[in-house]
Amino acid sequence: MADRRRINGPAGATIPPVFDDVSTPKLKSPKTRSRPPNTTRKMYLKTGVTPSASGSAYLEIETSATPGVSGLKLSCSVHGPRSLPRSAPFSPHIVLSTHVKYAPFATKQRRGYLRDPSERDLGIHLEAALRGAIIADRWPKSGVDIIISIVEGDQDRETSLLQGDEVWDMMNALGGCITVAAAALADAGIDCVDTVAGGVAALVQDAGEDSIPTVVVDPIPSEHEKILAACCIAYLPTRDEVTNLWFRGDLPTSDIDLYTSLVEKGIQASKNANRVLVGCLAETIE
Amino acid sequence: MTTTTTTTAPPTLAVPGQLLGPASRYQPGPGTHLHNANLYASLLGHVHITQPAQQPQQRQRAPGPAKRLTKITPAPAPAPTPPAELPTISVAVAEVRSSRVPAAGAGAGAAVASGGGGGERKKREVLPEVGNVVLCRVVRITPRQAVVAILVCGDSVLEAEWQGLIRVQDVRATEKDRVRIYESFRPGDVVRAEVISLGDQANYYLSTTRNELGVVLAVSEAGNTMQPVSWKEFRDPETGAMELRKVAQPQPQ
Amino acid sequence: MSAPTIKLPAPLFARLSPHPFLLRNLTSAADPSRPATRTNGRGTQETRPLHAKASSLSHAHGSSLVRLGDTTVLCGVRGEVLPVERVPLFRPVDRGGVGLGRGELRDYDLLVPNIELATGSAPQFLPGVPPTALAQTLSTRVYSLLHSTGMVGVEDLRVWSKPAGGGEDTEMEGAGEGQEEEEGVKEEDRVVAYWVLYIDLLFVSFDGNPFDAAWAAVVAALRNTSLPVARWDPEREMVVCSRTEKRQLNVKGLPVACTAAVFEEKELGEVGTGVPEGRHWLLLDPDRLEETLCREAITMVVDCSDGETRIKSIEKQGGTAIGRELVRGFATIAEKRWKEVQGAMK
Amino acid sequence: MASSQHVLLSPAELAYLHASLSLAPPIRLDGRSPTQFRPLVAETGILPGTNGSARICFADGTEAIVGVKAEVERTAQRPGEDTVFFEEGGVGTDDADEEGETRDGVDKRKGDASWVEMTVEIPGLRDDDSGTAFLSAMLSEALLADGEFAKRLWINRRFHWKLYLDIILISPPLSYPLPLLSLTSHLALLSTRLPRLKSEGDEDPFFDDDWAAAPHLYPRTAATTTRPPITLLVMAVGNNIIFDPSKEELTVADVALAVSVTSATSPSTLSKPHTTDAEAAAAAETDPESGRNLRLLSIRTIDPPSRLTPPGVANAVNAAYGAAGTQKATLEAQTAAETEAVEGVWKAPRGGAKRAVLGALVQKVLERGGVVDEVLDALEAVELG
Amino acid sequence: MTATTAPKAALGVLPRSDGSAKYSHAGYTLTASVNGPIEAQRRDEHAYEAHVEVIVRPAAGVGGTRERHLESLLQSSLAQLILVKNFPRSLIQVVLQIEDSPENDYVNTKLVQASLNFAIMPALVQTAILALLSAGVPMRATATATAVAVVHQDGAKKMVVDPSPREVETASSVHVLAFTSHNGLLLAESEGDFTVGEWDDVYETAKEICCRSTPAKEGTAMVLDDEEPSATDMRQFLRSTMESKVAADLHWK
Repeated sequence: MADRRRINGPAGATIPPVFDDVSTPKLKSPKTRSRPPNTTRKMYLKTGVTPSASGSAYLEIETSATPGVSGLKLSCSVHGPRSLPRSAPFSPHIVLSTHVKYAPFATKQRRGYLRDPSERDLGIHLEAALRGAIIADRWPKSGVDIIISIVEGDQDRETSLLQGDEVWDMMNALGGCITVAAAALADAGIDCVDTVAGGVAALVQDAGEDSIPTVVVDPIPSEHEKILAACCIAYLPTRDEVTNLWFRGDLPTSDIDLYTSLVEKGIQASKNANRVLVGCLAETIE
Repeated sequence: MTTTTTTTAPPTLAVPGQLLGPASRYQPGPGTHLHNANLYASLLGHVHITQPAQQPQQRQRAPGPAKRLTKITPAPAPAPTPPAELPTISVAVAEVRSSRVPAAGAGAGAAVASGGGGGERKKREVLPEVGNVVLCRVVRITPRQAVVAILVCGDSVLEAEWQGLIRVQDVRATEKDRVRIYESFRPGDVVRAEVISLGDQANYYLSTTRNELGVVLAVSEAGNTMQPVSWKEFRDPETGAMELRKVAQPQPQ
Repeated sequence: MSAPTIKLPAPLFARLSPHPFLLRNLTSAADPSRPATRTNGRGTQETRPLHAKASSLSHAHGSSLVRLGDTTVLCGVRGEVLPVERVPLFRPVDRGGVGLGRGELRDYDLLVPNIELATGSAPQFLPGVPPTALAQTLSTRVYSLLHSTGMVGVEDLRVWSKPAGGGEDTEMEGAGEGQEEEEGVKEEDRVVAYWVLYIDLLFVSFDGNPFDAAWAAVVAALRNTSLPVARWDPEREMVVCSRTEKRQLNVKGLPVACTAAVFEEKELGEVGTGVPEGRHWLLLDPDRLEETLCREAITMVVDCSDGETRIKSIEKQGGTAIGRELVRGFATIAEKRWKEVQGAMK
Repeated sequence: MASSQHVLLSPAELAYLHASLSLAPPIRLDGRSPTQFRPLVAETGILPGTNGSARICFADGTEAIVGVKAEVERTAQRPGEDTVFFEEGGVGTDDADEEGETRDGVDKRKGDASWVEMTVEIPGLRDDDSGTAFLSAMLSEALLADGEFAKRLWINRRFHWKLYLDIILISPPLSYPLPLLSLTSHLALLSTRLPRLKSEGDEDPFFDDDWAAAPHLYPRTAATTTRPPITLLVMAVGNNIIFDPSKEELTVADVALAVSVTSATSPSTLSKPHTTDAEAAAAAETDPESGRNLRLLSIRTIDPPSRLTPPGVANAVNAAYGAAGTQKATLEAQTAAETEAVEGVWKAPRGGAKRAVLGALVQKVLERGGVVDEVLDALEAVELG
Repeated sequence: MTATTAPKAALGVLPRSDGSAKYSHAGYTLTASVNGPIEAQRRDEHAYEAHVEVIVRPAAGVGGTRERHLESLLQSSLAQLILVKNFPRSLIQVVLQIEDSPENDYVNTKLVQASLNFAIMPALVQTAILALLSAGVPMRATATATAVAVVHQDGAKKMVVDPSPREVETASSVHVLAFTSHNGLLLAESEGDFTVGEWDDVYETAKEICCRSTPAKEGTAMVLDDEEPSATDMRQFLRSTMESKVAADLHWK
């Protein structure tokens, strides 16, 4: 059923361009990581991009060396504290509502305008991460909306069609969402116990099937042979607390150390992001 | 009124989560929070330290209408807060420099003041609290109450509109039984009122009992801005027609 | 005029009674020598500078970022392939033969613009709700303007069964395919598919005058759009595109939208009589506050790219303050605006 | 979301509950031990029309049924392969997630996440409700975490099984339904059988209509220990780790985790295809340790509803006791909100979970011969109808 | 040629609505129903004026973005004519059902077609006004509208009033203008490619049709009639329809 509130394309479904690989003899660069295993990509963060909002921020993660691989571009706006809708029940706290949406042109596949489950899922992860950070009881019977538009997904134009790495992309996206939302919240002047930032780490297998897996931070799926597991962590540095942990993959439970090291790396990545975040906030108030 | 200490630890600028000092030295003010015996910033902004001398900050305000209390109660017990000698430390976004906010009379000046949308940092949103004096616009009236939209709280303009309620018994202090809402407010009036309770999930409860509270800006049927002539009447300067209102006593500038 | 009973600081005044506030600002310039200034410090005829830059979205075939004061729009153009067998009642066209031109574009819906406001771009546009009437109206206006101006030629969007001869030379094996295919089946050259351009506009920040910004973004994005060279692959029976070769979309003309709102002295101004009593001001490029205070607005789209000024569209609604003379005069204002925007587009 | 539906406990009750749970050892409302699960009734094969089904009923009255249905579906080939089909309209929707694996030659079986369609129904929640989305995301994530599951649905290069997994909570969600739903779908998958394939190669598949001959989706030979994943809900109060918390317990949790584990064949063999049970069995043999080889699939923080609980107010600053109105009191109220926790006055927790606590939680779940093994054993015991 | 056919209208065709009108001209047939002032939904109620809601229903299928656009155009114009201030917090609802529109052999039959269909605008305006009149909704003025297409034929450009879809296709520019009964330009929609001069001529032609003073006042109308026999006098038409309706209503006296 076509959405009659929007201008729909032709009746017959259209096909995203199919490239003939014949003409391009394996231009896909050999999968190698362009950075040392525990350095994150450069990150650019700026507040106040949406003057009409109570608070806002824009995050951009440098596009990787490999051609055609886009970096993450996020724009976040915060509206509130605002009065709750009449229907809403009394709340002694501020009511947090998060909303993450990919722009139609953000990923290889054109995204629809309606949120799909993965986007809803992102929203919930974000909510969990932020609710731990804000001091909700400062704002009785009020609400705040946090809206993130993923202008450009962290995706490889060449390969993402051929790999089931959307999940890993989601993790990277979530990491960015958390950081940018924290900046926007601070910009909006909503009390937080700390600046929360997101970090991603992954267990990757670079040299074939039976090679020894290694742990890297801020992974780009296209730069690794195979990602065995990854985790995204929202971390409060000054309190040394984790507000959201999302692990996914396939790990033997026999050696828990693998898992712990993964989490540690995740936290390390989050700390890196946090440095950028604090720096950005500092210059906002200058 | 605010002075940033040059003496010790606390930084002049603070980022949420930043350590401000031990709870033993300061009282936590707005924009700060307490975490195991230390004070941390909870907002992004400049650090202010208020000496206890001027503790009643800008909300200068006489004790509330004691007669509202339904039962005789003991004087509030001393709160388990550090003794009042301690200075209050607070974090707030740098405010719009008052020099750029002339009275609206100076039109061109005013233009500059509010110019450029997100040009200067807007003040942080505040919530109406019990005891605040707010400015609101009347949205609809019923025989029982007037529904208003709270637009200004204290001296800070609110981003959001908060719905308020002036019940018929809170319009004026005397002859409450004689009060008629439609003789006190009309939709569109701008009213100065005081918050008397957080109210229900939707509304703050407001009162205009005190003299300086009531309608401050009213537009006549003819659509002209009217001037107050008595405690209960406005006059249209052009048509000369009188209209009934609960008029706020013009305040000495 | 009667002063309010209380002296208010400007921001409070603005919040409490915006209309008198704006009025005061416009009238306060007592001496006629100084022009009236608005609440945003601009003159009535003064527009906000427009910044357009071809932004680099790697998943879109063309994109642009347009800033008009505090209004920011992001536009992404993406092409997808529509095989003709999926077109209901498709009417074949032969190369060189006169196609249906505009009709083709319109009937097959090859241009799909959509405007998304619900991105938290302003407090009143929160996500999770269907597009507002405003968003739908804007989309429609962009759509019909795209068609009426004929900026995009359908020939750019056709994909032929044989690699186009002469016009643009396709890649080696593309041509190769063509040859042996000719020896094989003797089939005449036909349109096998169309490119459909999805033009998605995302408002990052909203501070009034959405149409001018949106339209500028569309134009800028289209001008920086280049589609991959597509060819028909007979044995796979599908359209395949070259990874390497792209072809720039050639965009005709440079239509520029210019919007103004009419601010009337009387808030409840009587309308209907040819001339509204009380003064009124034409506020060029209105911002969010002004838009809420004005009922009447005019948008004129002009294109001066080939010497003389051609008007592409006029949309005037919601009042009678703008009469014939004002429309005439507005044309010259639009011209001026066109030059500014043209400069920004370079 | 589901975890944060409003809880009707007074601040005093919350404070009491939190206190008793943070004792060592913790005292739970229903007198369970920290690691003890609520008793449950389980049965399988309750829906004759399905390939597999199960029903579980918790003691507290929450009850769920799961039905698994499989259909043969034509595989939508991808460009770059020699022939190209496109599902009509499929473009842009499911195509978002593509081939599960890209291993050349070694394994010709390819799984696709879109081959499994999971729907979760919670009474009182709209199906596009964030809570439901979260639950189904969590369950399907556990199922597909290793690229392996989807491969079981591979028939040949042109066809695959499309598996519809319908998870329905038939009672109102009295407690956070995640564990229940997970266990139920585990059983349902265990009992799921697919008709035996009779055709060869890439021809259009036809199947043996003898149901008895139909092999299980998860081979049941004693040798293989591969099992569907289970997701456990575990929370921490202070330093106490509590399994399978009831709704009330959850509302005072400092942190709550949903941990998905499965018992699989060892990693080395995982990558390689084992089409027949025998191979799989062999694989299991190669497993160094005896018993199960547990694998961690996913962990998610559940936003604990405790953050949404109303705070208690100490008398000193209670407006009802005459503190209202006066400037002094409001100031105190403000600062008092910033006092350290007063005994017996509930305060919604701020911040996140200590790193150590998180670590301990996971450790506790994964420990060999721990809760997970118990649960799996219990589920083994359920005879498949 | 459709343009020459005189407009036909009937009032009060729908017994259940406060006011209604059926109007057919230039191949278009529309029915409008007006209800109001009635109670407004909480969300779209204005504190100080009536909310005018316009709904346009296409001949087949459900309305799309194009209908929204038409609605917003009509809404902003009608809100100017109706004395909205007289009915605060109420709703005036205008529903326009398109029953028949001239076939266009070119456009393939797709229901949700977003392109703005100009030719139908005048019919919409006329029908809405008639329905409002029959509903007795107080208005400042009535309005009349017409569509004009500028067609270039063998060098010479000529203006076509009430163009057929075919002509719209081929026209170099299409214009819709609406005038109030006080000769104010209420609505102006133009599309295509034209100059200020051309627009001026269009303005003249349109005004001629919409605002010709009724013969009752001056005799000039007759002369003009000769010049342009094809064009109908919209305002005159409006008046006569109303008169006949009133006469019919009072017939029993």
